[in-house]
Amino acid sequence: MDLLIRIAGEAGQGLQTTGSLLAGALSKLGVHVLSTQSYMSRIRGGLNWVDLRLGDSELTSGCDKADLLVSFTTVGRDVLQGEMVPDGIILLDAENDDKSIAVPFTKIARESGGSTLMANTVATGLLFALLGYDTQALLDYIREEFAHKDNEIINANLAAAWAGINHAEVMKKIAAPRPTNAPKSITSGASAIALGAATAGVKVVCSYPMSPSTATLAALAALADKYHMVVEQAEDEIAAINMVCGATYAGVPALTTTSGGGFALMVEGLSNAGMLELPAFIVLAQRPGPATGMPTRTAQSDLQFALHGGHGEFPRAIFAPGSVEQCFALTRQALEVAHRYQTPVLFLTDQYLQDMEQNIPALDADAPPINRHILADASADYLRYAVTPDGVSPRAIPGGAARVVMDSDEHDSAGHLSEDFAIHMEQYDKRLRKEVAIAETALPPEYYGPPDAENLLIIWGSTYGAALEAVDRLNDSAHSYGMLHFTQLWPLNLPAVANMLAGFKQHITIEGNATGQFAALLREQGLIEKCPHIHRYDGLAFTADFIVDAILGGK
Amino acid sequence: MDLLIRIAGEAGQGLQTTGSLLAGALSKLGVHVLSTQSYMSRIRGGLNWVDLRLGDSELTSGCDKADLLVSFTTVGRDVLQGEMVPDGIILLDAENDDKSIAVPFTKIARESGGSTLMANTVATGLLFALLGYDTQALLDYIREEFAHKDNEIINANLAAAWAGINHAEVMKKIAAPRPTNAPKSITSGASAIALGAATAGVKVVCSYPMSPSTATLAALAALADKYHMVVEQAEDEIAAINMVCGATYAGVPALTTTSGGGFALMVEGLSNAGMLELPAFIVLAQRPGPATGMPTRTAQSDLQFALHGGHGEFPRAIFAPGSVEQCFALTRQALEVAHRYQTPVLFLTDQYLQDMEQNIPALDADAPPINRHILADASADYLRYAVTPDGVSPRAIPGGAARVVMDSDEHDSAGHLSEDFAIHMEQYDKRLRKEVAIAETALPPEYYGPPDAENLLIIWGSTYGAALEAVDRLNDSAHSYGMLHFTQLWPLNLPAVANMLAGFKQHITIEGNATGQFAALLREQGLIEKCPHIHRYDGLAFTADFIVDAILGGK
Amino acid sequence: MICLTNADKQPAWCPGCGNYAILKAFNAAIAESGLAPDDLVLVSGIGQAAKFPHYVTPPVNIYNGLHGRALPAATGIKLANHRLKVVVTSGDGDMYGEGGNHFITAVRRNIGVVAFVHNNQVYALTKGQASPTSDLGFVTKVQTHGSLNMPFNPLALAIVEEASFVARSFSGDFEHLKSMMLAALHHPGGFALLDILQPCVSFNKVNTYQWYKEHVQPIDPAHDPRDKRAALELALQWGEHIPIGILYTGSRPSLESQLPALQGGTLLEQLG
Amino acid sequence: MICLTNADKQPAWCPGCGNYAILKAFNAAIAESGLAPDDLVLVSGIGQAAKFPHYVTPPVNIYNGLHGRALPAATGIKLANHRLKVVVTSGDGDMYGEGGNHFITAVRRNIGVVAFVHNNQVYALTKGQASPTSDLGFVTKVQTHGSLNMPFNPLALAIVEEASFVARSFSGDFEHLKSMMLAALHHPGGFALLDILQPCVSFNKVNTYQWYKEHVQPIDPAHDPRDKRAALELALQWGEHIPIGILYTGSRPSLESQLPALQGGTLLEQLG
Ligand SMILES: Cc1ncc(C[n+]2csc(CCOP(=O)(O)OP(=O)(O)O)c2C)c(N)n1
Ligand SMILES: Cc1ncc(C[n+]2csc(CCOP(=O)(O)OP(=O)(O)O)c2C)c(N)n1
Ligand code: SF4
Ligand code: SF4
Ligand SMILES: [Mg+2]
Ligand SMILES: [Mg+2]
Repeated sequence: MDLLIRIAGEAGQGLQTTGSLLAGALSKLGVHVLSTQSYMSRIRGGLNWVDLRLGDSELTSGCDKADLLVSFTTVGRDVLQGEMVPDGIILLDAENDDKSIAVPFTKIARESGGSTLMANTVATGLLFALLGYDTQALLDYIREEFAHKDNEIINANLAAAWAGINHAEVMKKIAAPRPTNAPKSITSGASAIALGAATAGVKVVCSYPMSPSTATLAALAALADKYHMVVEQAEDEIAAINMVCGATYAGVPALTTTSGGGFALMVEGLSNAGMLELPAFIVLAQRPGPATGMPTRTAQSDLQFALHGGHGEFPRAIFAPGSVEQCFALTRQALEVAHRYQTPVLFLTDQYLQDMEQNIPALDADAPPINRHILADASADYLRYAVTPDGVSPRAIPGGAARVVMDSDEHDSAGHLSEDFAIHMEQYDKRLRKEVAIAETALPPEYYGPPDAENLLIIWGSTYGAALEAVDRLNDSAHSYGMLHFTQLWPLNLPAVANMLAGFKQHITIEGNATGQFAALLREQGLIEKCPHIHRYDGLAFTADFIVDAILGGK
Repeated sequence: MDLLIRIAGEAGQGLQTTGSLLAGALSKLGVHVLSTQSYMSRIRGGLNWVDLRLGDSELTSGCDKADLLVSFTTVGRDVLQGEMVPDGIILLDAENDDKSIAVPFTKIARESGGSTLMANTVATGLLFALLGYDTQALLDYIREEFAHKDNEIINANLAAAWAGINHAEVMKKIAAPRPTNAPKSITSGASAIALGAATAGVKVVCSYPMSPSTATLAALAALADKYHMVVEQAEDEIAAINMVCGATYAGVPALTTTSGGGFALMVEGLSNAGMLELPAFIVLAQRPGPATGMPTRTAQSDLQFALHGGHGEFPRAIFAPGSVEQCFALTRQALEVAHRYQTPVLFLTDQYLQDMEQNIPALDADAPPINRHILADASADYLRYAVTPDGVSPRAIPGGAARVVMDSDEHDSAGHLSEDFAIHMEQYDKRLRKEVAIAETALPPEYYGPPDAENLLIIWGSTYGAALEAVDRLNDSAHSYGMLHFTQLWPLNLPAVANMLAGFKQHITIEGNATGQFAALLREQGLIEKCPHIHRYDGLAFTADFIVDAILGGK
Repeated sequence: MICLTNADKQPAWCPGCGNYAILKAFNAAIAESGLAPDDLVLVSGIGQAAKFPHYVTPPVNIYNGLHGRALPAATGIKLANHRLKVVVTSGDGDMYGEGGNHFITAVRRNIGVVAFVHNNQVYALTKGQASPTSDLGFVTKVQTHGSLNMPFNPLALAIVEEASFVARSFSGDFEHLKSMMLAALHHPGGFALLDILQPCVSFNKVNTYQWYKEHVQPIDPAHDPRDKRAALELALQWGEHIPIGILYTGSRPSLESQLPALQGGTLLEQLG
Repeated sequence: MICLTNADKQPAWCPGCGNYAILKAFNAAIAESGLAPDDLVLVSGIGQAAKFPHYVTPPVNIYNGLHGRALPAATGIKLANHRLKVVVTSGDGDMYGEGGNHFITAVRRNIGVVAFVHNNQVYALTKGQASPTSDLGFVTKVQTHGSLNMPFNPLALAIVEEASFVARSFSGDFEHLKSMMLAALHHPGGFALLDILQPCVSFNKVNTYQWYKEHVQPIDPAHDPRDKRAALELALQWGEHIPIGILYTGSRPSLESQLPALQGGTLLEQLG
């Protein structure tokens, strides 16, 4: 079974604390937990919510309707009460209320001797008890988490949790998933990317803050001391990408994090990395555009821009992870591709996946650095852009006998500016051959579903979890659905993909945008025809509910 | 008949003066003239050339092989002698030479009392005489052109021209196209765009210099006093596009000129114009990339970037003229579209077309300004983003009773920031509906060729002239070719285009890039299948020779 | 669909934020200024401060564009219709960080735009990273060891690059702020910069209301703002005393007064 | 296919261009400096000046990137391997125009990069438009009525924003230029700016070799470069006399000396 707890209130009310405490303590117990965030672009006030999904087996995504809503504000209750499962339970921070169950969290917090903000801790205690979990586990967890704080604070929190636990005694208990042997390590998409990059050997991070990419930037900053990284805030996104170009020229893996508007400022630099053949790495955390759009919401609407951003023609690779675990592994693989083929790589996430937290098996913090494919001992006659069959020239870095010469103008094989037409075409072809080479070793999409499914859902990136669940539910109700999930979006291994797309009665593309950007790519490549599609572009992430409803016509 | 004269030499040797004098004087006489420019990215030295094609009927493009090469340097002769028609004639500025006809232009200039630079004028005199044109016409033209200069300069030039004419007496004459009633007005693509914009009512021009777009910028600056335009050099391209956004917000048509790298810096602003619904107009003069690439050469390799540049999804229209005359008319049409649908418009030219000069019927310098579709007398309850069936909201501008409110965040119909999901989707859909509306009235592509042609050449933008000639030549040799030329590249009127593409045995796409960018768009839209293609991406423009050779396998 | 309209309360600022005081002073200054709201355009970028135009009463024309790009947009508006009063009101990150190049250029161009910079020495909307004006050592989740960059001195830059009006005020001093706003709004020609010290209660725990209050010091009335050296001297002060008031006024003609195309009226008028 | 190799003669500069003299001084300065060419990286943007690295002898490592972006690229290189000597050599348009925001920030960040700005007061490669340092009234095909923007003062900006080394020289004075280059190259810590007045014979007919020659004036040896006020005074001079020499040296530690991650060696070394 699974259960969705939605904790709602204003920005600044500490909803994330409630969410984190609960998620941490429950995962310690062995419950499967997956949390997602919905928040507004403001620091105080408004209406935010944290969704905590609990399960007795692995969870892959959030869901639309809550089983249990805990709202710290009346507005939250009013706005979200329409998004409950039938018979869902609503707890409102109030002394009495006729539309929902009143629980005076704030009052209890004050009475237990704490501040108003401790209402969060009260709620965790109450929920733990209400759901029938071992409350001792919560208290232990609080002690652990607050260990580095003053005794006073620890005790106040314990008191608040106790007060919540006590208050639950008189309330009707709620059935909840029982603990199993779920993994213990709570990790967000943003921090999994950061750890992937840090272990891979990224040592320079240059970014300009921008939601929702800042979560990865902050996670990298938190790892900087341990992994000896320089995390430098750039004066703007143009500086960020050009700093990354400089660092990679000097031989050090480097990346930048940004979102759509910042990426827009980077595309000249992207083209530069293509020309200089540098493994520049851009984490592009998507949010709805155009322009400033909705800074705190999610989208998959920058794919075509990622594919074609930057002037002129040059090779690039594009990846988009589908889960927290993929965030880690795919970051490392994508960095490897960037270095092996000496070309820029775009790594597409979105607000949904950046902020998603899940208990997963601990990521390998000591995973080995990637191969940077650097030629040691290059000599004085070294040619940076030697023409080779696969277009990849041996890569030396400055500091030795070889002169490493790069020019954003068209250049000869030595790297010096050249205006000769034949040299231009030779280098042009050489660069484009690398994209062919990348395609040959491209990651194939992952198929999930019965081997003989009639209908194929085609998805990419963060829709993974919702689609997995949707496929199961669709097949439960006697339908025949499979799904094909792409994590490498470009270049594609055309024969392999064509093969996997073949043999279905129907293709259905599912994308978090309005125009069907990945579908357009597949059509352009001759891989699919015009086909039915499911688009979500309100700013929220796909859920299994959304997909199933769209397919079965429930919406 | 037609004749190609190629004038070659170093940058700084005044080749353009020779070209302009000849073109001007010949067009006065009634000869059809078309000139194109090939130059390196340097101010002095190197090897540049001007091609002057003369004809007794209308000309539409340059060509590869010269009939007559005049080179002011030995290097020029050496490099370009391979690009002659059989029996082509080469004149070298030298006292004697065994590989070509030596004509000591510089020495003659000095002896006639002028400076070395006057070698150009000597050459014009000599060529005029050699080709059997009425030399009095040249002398009259020189008098006219230099009228505003000192008498001394006029006389020196006349003397130099005379010296050239005299020198020709002993030389063998060359058959050349006879004067007809060719139009008299020599115009470049760049200046036709400028005049189109100035007459249309553009009053603010904000640009950062970048080859090859600077030609349009300078042409606009030259028209600024007459048309009361403010031409402001921006601190960078980001400023340029945002200044354009500001000016159009205030109700004044505005544009910016740039090339690939500068456009890359503008795409955030492009997305902003999409969100704010501003008729921002960008002249994107293409050159080969990536990065700095080949700044003085031509390309058609920024189409997919133009289509997808900018984050998020928003409507845009893309145009690309095919000839000098289209530069004028299409600029005006494209500005009209920008204002009618309140959305950014990209106008794609390239180095080839920017610099191409041709004698055409005089453009209408008094053509009326376009309709800016501005709502007069909007009242205090005005809603900038009122939701309408075609997505176009009545447009008021600040300065009256209405408050004109725009926000790059998602906004409600009044223009104020809104984080509501339903409002987001409503405005999102409204914006995208405009693209549907633009498609409905999109300019159809132009068909040229026999009605029953079997093979269709699909081309866009500046390939027009070369393709026209190629079609004629292909059909002369008993083949069956037609061509479809697109000047509106996006959005397309799908049924209309599908109709025009139907009924051919074969489609062949012809593009000045390596990856087939327009073909990809047509495939994505389900308009064509994978088909043969002709790509040129060495930095030079298509010619009829190139196309015919590619098709008939001559290359 | 979830409807957030009721949750989207205005202004979107934290209780206690210095922006409220700036808003109050601005509303008062506009009321006193005699400027017609019809002809007033507020231009901003993105940030907490940049939301300001939406809250001004009575309502004004608003161009709330991209992060960092308020000045070029304002310049375009002013060129198109120089009868409009164009006021930029945005944050320190917006104007001095992302928009740094435009800031230098607005000064050099001397475009007739008034700029009010809400300087809270932090990137607030993105949850508290160092801004160009953050103090050395300012610790954040990105600057985990404290900011290492020399704080940007916008006033000194504006003076050495010959701005025509350079002033500073503090959100905590209503009368001073209002008078500075009025002086900037009435400055006869060219670019006017008013840097406004603004406490951010959520992300700047160093330069608090109290801290500013203790450090700001009105400029000696004897100071002659036409004296560039003296103005520079004031601009270089940041520490025990932070001078507030008008530091410098130059005498360059505004850009719009020099453009030939504008001599026959605004471009908008010329379009008919 | 037409082969342009023989036509593509190096350097791509006009006869008489001031860049030749800068090249000569640079080659000499490097030879004298004792810097190992293996560890020298020249970084440039785009422009006539930006082609400079390709012509240096003996050859060096080169990163010739985008127009305006030399400083961030150089910063990235220095962060990755701070044992490299990273020298930016680019034009006034590149460094003060398109790259204006990076210029301010390089100063504030105090990254250990040496910047030689070939200041010809014009955009030469694009055929002669006004640059940020062009004189008022400078007429071009775009500035048909002459430039209206106050010329940018890079030295004054660098001083007020606390650069650690600020100097000016003139391409026409070999010994002075070489000595300034050496001083900048040997500056112990942080960002070093050397602005080099460079005649452009093709597009700047105002600030010619002769003009510069008549106006430049070596700074009085008695000037103490640690005296910020005096340095500023010099930086504000531009007219009858244009001071050349070292205007200012500050004492801030370089960025790289303060970064915890670099204490165990360069990042490159730490990668093994
Ligand atoms: C191109 C771009 N980069 C980054 C952002 C993210 N962003 C939004 S506001 C902001 C900083 C705002 O700081 P400031 O201007 O000081 O305003 P404050 O919030 O402090 O009032 C940033 C970095 C963005 N919107 N656009
Ligand atoms: C993004 C971008 N914008 C514009 C250009 C065109 N461009 C090339 S060089 C240059 C100006 C160069 O001026 P400066 O740096 O002073 O160098 P100079 O040629 O005078 O030595 C410009 C505008 C470009 N290459 N890239
Ligand atoms: S975060 Fe800071 S600047 Fe933003 S509203 Fe809150 S206090 Fe004001
Ligand atoms: S154009 Fe000017 S800067 Fe460029 S090479 Fe010629 S003289 Fe030198
Ligand atoms: Mg701020
Ligand atoms: Mg210059």
